[in-house]
Amino acid sequence: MELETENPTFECYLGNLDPVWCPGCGDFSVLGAFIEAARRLRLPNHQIALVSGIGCSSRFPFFVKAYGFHGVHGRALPIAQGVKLSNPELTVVVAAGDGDGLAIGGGHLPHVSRNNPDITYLLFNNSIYGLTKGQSSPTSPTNLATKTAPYGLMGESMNPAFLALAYGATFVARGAAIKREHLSDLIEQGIRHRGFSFIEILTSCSSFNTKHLAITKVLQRMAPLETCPEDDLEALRLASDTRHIHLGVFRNVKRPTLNEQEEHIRQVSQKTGPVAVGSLLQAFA
Amino acid sequence: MELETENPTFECYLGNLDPVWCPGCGDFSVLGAFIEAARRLRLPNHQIALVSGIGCSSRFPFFVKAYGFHGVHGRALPIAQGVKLSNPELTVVVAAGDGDGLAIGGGHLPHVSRNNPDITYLLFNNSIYGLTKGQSSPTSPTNLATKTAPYGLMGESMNPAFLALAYGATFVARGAAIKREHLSDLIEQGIRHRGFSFIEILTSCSSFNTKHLAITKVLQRMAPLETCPEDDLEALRLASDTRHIHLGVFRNVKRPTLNEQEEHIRQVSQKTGPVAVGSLLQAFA
Amino acid sequence: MSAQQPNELTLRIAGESGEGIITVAESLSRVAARMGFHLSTFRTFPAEIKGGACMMQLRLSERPLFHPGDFADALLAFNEEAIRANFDSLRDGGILLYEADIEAPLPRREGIASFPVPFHRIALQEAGNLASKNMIALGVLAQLYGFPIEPIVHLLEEKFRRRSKAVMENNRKGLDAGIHYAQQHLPDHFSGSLKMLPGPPKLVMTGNEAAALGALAAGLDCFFGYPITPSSEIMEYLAKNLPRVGGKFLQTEDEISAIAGVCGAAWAGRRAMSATSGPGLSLMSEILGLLSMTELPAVIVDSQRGGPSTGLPTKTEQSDLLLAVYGSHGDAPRIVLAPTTVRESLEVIVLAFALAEKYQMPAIVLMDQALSSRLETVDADILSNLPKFPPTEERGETPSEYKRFQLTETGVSPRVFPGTPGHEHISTGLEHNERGEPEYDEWVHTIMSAKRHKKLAALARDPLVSGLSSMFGAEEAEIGIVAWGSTYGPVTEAVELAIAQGIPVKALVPKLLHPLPHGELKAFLASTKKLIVPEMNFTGQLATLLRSTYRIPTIRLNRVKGVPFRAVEILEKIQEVAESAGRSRPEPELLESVGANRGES
Amino acid sequence: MSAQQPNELTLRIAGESGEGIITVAESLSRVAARMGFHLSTFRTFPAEIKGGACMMQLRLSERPLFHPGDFADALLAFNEEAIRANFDSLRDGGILLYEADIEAPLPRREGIASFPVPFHRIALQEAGNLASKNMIALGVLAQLYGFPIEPIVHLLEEKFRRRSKAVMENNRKGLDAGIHYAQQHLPDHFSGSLKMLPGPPKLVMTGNEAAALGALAAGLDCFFGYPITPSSEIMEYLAKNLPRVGGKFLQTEDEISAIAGVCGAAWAGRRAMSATSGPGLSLMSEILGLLSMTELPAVIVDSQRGGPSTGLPTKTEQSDLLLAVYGSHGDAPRIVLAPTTVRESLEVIVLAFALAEKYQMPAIVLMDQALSSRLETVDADILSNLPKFPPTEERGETPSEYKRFQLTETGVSPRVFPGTPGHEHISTGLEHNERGEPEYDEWVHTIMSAKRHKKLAALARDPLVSGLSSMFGAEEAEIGIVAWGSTYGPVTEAVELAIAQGIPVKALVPKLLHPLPHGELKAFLASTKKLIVPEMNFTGQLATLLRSTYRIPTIRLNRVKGVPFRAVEILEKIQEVAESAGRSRPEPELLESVGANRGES
Ligand SMILES: Cc1ncc(C[n+]2csc(CCOP(=O)(O)OP(=O)(O)O)c2C)c(N)n1
Ligand SMILES: Cc1ncc(C[n+]2csc(CCOP(=O)(O)OP(=O)(O)O)c2C)c(N)n1
Ligand code: SF4
Ligand code: SF4
Ligand SMILES: [Mg+2]
Ligand SMILES: [Mg+2]
Repeated sequence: MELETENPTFECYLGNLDPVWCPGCGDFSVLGAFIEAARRLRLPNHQIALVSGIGCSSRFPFFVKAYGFHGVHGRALPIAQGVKLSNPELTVVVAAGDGDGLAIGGGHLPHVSRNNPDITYLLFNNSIYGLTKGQSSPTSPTNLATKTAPYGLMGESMNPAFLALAYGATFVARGAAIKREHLSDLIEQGIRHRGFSFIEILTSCSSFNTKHLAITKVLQRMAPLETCPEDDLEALRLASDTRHIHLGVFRNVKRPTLNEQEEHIRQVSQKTGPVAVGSLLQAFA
Repeated sequence: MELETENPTFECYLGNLDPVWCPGCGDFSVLGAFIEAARRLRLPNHQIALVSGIGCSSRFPFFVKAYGFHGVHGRALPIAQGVKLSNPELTVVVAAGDGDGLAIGGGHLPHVSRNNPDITYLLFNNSIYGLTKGQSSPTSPTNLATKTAPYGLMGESMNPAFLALAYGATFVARGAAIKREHLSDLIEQGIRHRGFSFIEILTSCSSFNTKHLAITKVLQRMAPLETCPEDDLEALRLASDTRHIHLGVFRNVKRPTLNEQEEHIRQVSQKTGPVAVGSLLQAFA
Repeated sequence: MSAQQPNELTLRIAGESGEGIITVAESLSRVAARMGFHLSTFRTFPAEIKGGACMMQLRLSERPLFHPGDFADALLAFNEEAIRANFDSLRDGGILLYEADIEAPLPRREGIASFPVPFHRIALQEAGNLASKNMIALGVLAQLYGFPIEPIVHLLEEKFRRRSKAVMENNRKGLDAGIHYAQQHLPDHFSGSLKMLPGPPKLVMTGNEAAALGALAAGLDCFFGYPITPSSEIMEYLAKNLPRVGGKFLQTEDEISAIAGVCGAAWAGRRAMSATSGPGLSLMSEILGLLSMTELPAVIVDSQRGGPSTGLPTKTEQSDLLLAVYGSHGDAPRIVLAPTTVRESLEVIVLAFALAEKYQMPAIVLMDQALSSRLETVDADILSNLPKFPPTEERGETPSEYKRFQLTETGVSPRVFPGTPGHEHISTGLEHNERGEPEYDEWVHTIMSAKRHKKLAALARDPLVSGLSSMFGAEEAEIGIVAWGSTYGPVTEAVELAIAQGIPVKALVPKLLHPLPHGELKAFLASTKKLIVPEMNFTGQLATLLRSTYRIPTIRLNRVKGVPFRAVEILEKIQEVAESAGRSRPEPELLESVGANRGES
Repeated sequence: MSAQQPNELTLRIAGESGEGIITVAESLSRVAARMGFHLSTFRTFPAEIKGGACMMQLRLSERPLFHPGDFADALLAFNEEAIRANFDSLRDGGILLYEADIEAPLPRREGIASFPVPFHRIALQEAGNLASKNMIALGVLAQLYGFPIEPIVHLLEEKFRRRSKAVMENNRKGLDAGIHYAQQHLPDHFSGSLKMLPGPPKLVMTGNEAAALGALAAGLDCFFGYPITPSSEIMEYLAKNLPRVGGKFLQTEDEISAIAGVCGAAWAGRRAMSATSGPGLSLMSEILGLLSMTELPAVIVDSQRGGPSTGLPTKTEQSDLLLAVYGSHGDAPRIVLAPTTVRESLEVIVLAFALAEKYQMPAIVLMDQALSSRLETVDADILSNLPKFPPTEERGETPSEYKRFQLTETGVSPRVFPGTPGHEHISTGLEHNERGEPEYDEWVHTIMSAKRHKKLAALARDPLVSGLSSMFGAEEAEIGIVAWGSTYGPVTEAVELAIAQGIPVKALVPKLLHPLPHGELKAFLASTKKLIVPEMNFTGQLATLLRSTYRIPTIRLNRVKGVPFRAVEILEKIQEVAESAGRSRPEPELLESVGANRGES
């Protein structure tokens, strides 16, 4: 990666548009943490590709000086996969909400995890549909009353980090908007990781989910992981702990990335060197 | 459930159409196992609702005397959820292939698992796309050469029972077409279970995936579970064991079903008795 | 810019989102409805997540209204930006009430009387907090136009029932302060302009609420949905009220799962629906085709918003018509309906359920953001006289001979639900014979294609849909307008204005858009020389359907501004066409029609 | 049922799936191509998973062929069912070769010579196994019609290269036995009917192979796809060959992910495509709209099959046209193209890439099952003379002033790819200003809608698409045919037959279906009095587009049999129209056009 300035400042990464989030929205802090990580990594702006879906959190790319693609609801991940597969030079980062990433887009996560493209996925978990003003999301806690569950939510809520572990993502972490320094560090690690990095970010919706993430209650339950568990089952156990909300890295392993796999296939297919399209015609003679 | 005959025979459950599967296809045996279970449960034909997607395995409903719905690729589960939610009287059973259920339909499984409708889900895992003649499926083993992976498959293959456990399905089991008696027993348990029952069925495609499930090799690795593990992590460990292919029940727990949840909501909403539509108009005066 | 009508009033209130503007306008609306007035409103939704400009216009009249009005009699503005953005909407002779704190020079126009009102100061000094600014505004407007105070207080009490007593006390203080200020500083010659009307009080609701109520009135059993602006309120209303009347509600993980659930419930024999907007309808394309093929009823509401893609999620548009009609692979018949008013949103949903069930195919109901979110009065007896349902299930006498897809004269086959002893059968998205068994023989496909489409022809002749189109204007006119959906409102007013100016014009607004109501349209088109088709889309989607069906030249009037037509925009087009006819310009010919095609507007 | 043409031959081989019929027909096809013949084939795919009836027809000629022929000169049938199902396809004077074991009474017709051949017995006795039955058939046919044996042997050796030696030896035995049998027991007066042609040998490929090659020739960087009949072979060919030429291939979890991948790669500045069939195209609806809105190129091949829903997955149809043109919410411009022949499948894909890239929008290429799976000869120089690409990326001089969605005369804006220093910007599915920033102002939406559609108008004038339509027949004719896609083949022959019968008729087959090529179509339609539109769909989808665009009456000819038109079916319609014209019946009028609308066929 080629650097534009020796020591980029925070401002170097600020986009032209001002964030439109509500006052008190946790997403501001995530933006800050990301920029901090980018700064520390000295990412050249033009090599950052930010891809998102639809939701408050998906506005993220608008506020960063980078190439940004704000697509449709739930498809950020497969779009980003297309970006990375086709241009390995780019540092691809995805921003998605809990609804975007786990409800409508939930079918893509297991497959992208398997494919292991070198993408960093920021899942903004505010446990609510923010942009559409307060309907239940897959991570809304049981009993929460929402616009679409006026009598309180039934059923189990989803655990993003746990799922990512089950899907075999090669880097899985959980951070919180309210712990910006720590989050920034996780994002930095995620971007450095070669492969698919899944980072669940506990954030808050100050307009439509004020009860849930009442900061003091959650803060009490937050427990930083000392080290990354070696064992997959231990990681699953920690991620699904209901007493503590563990923050930190749950898994960090190596596996060929999508682009490495693709490179391998190419080499196998070109045993005797690359082929010209014209020469393929022989097979039809 | 009302019985049509005291002791229904195998033939009582045979549909008008003859199975169109290839000779040697494992799906025949699954059909047999299902009918055996239905027979033992004395399910009245007219109360069986079989729902499927598209694939060889999804032809299943055609061959049973029952109400059958053969929908579109990947959507059997949410369709079946609609059936069961709207008519709790029916015994709803879903047949889906590994592609149908885990690739295109993979986004529905976590949510239906959460919702816990009283449905029995038969996932026919032949590790290939049968109907479309031999492309890779999400469960195709690494290195398998397929029509869409002529140089051998890269990446990790999916483990259906493991995923269902991670999704919190209340009944999770794995059986094999080649162990028909055992499979039949699992299906019976699955139907008896009140809640979402996920049964992964190892089956074979005799036309397009002959190498993978080479019966002897697989048979050797099959290991029946003595008892259902009590602990979720233990269940996950056993389901993901790579040395043995454990067959049996991995989880069997109780949680309110979708219809029970819905009934609860209704009661809460009708604290002062059911409401007539006309009386809702008052709110607009 | 017409003068104020007798016993009619149009108010526009504008400010920043969060200043309580909607409360002011809604309170006045409800009180007016209780006074027996008809009314129609329009509001903008800020594009941003929070904050941003906010405006609501409220028009009331002693006659039915389906349009919030082009121009306001009064504008109340809380800030400078609100004045600038809305000043032009004041009619000649209108009045401007504005925050006295504003220092910038204001726009001026002859005939507009401007009155500064110190909302801010009064709020702080007399009500003790800034939040009651809107209550002061409410008091000012109530006093100015002679709204009765008691019902307003009553209404506020209902609204703030669950809040602390202090809140209501503050509200009361603000309201009184506003009344007092108006009594002392504002002219009183408007206060008699609204006379209490005889007749019973009316109900006030939005199009979304009406649609949800319609579904309940139709006997909805199951709702499956995924939130999306601007249809979410339908879902939210049903989340709350469907269980109360004994139905079932499920929020699914996406729109595909929602329509899949509808499909499953329909197959199980229950009335089911979903509500969405354009992006959701696109995602539903595949299963809509499955519903056509398996001949299952389903009702899908699409509240349209600006497109394509995510487009303008909080703005209105009518650009999903061709998707609704053609949006599945294969020849997949469906019904498409579009209500024109809030009342009709209720009625048309009921009709959609009846038709879907009778003809065993999906029915798409096209609303739009403006209709979905506007308040309108409806009569209190709205639930009487709704379309009646035919019996849904038909069990053959001899179960063994039962054929789910039996060929019949109308194409409609006897439907039996799972759970019925002896009628076990299969439904499949594959082509199939009468028994439902897959069969790909060339004649089976030909005959079954004909069967499925025959139902559309039978539907077109059904008394349930006859006389459904609105027709109005000068019968003998040579200039005709065909419009759809919420564009009905401005068209009614434009036609009235044109006729008042001596330009004969007539209009037809079909509610059934697929199949088109040939009887009504053919008669109308046969007597029309110039056909104007105003639509809130870019390519002229209804015009496209009309041309492909009747091969008539269309004069398109397309607007994609995200807001409803003004009546004058349509009037201007009528005038233009009338003039060109006078000058006997050549008729729009082949070429024009080509030019008018997609992409060359 | 015309007589055999000189130096032309149509063979039909039928039996059970698994009997090796395709090998026979394909071998003869390849040998014929090496002899310099043109050829076209047609095969059926059994509907069932395994087993079922199987048939392949092979027609060769010294002139270019785009239709496998209505009638066969010879039918070789392995079982009774195969005779019954295919006997009618024999032309007068044709011959039937059938398995001698068949005991049931055979259909007879005057002028058909029937020869029993003991395939079964010979296979067991002389080749030693039943599997070589097809080799015997190959030998019989080769001998009967004078195909050179050496190239056949050569071909078989290539084909079975990877199998054991014994296999090839058995094949050889079977082949020889067949030749021998024919020499001894069958007439020899056909053996001279095929003369080796001068000219270079030709290539033989299917439409799917041609499409895949076209994509490679266009410089495809990335393919994303999900298998579906009948397009899977495109994907499978690319899985194998795209990495060999340096491109990237990804099988995704569904079609939505596939088009999402295409979208991502396109945004990253790479050439990307997917291939699917109707159900997949329906699922892609939403992201197609995103591509329109973010102005990204993409090529999507839809190999159509019988619909709606899962329909008839192995049969052909042309019923996704309106979905392709209109299938997204909002006004979402796209390009729709349809090749008519195998050669064109290659060329049109290249053109699709060029147009998509030049006009920055998605291009959908409509093929159909029959075209996708039929073998046809193409010239060996097929890769020369393909459409040229414009430069794709345009970097502004001053990065800071760069506007991704700049308003220009053609609507096309300068495109810069991520990774370019200084040009950072955002693309969004929301409405946006020239810089790409979301903006919902009413004028922005109006102007940007116009911008996006302007590109279609510019495209319609582009030399890349001028003269692209095929036009043939009698120029002065008053009866015209407009057709699309693979229906081109039978139309060419029907026109020839009609003219030979003295009925003047002409035809136009556009390859560009959206926007329609107005120049060519207007000229054609202006000189046409009766317009026949033959389509393999039920509702007349091209006819609908033609009526909505040109307001002309259309005489629809719709077939949904799952198999291509026979030329005679079209000929009959021409005759009927010619006769009715003679009797000067009134022109199809408004009413007819209404009746001809969806659902009243
Ligand atoms: C296909 C489709 N369905 C629904 C929507 C409406 N929609 C936009 S954002 C959103 C959910 C927002 O919640 P989340 O993803 O959690 O993001 P947040 O706003 O909370 O950051 C929904 C339902 C849409 N834009 N597209
Ligand atoms: C939307 C859509 N995409 C693709 C297909 C094509 N298709 C039919 S079945 C199938 C996969 C079959 O594999 P699997 O689900 O494993 O079932 P099996 O045949 O192996 O039992 C595919 C890709 C389709 N019918 N619809
Ligand atoms: S609605 Fe909630 S999530 Fe969205 S910007 Fe406001 S506070 Fe943040
Ligand atoms: S293709 Fe494979 S899965 Fe399908 S029926 Fe044949 S053997 Fe079974
Ligand atoms: Mg959220
Ligand atoms: Mg499979």
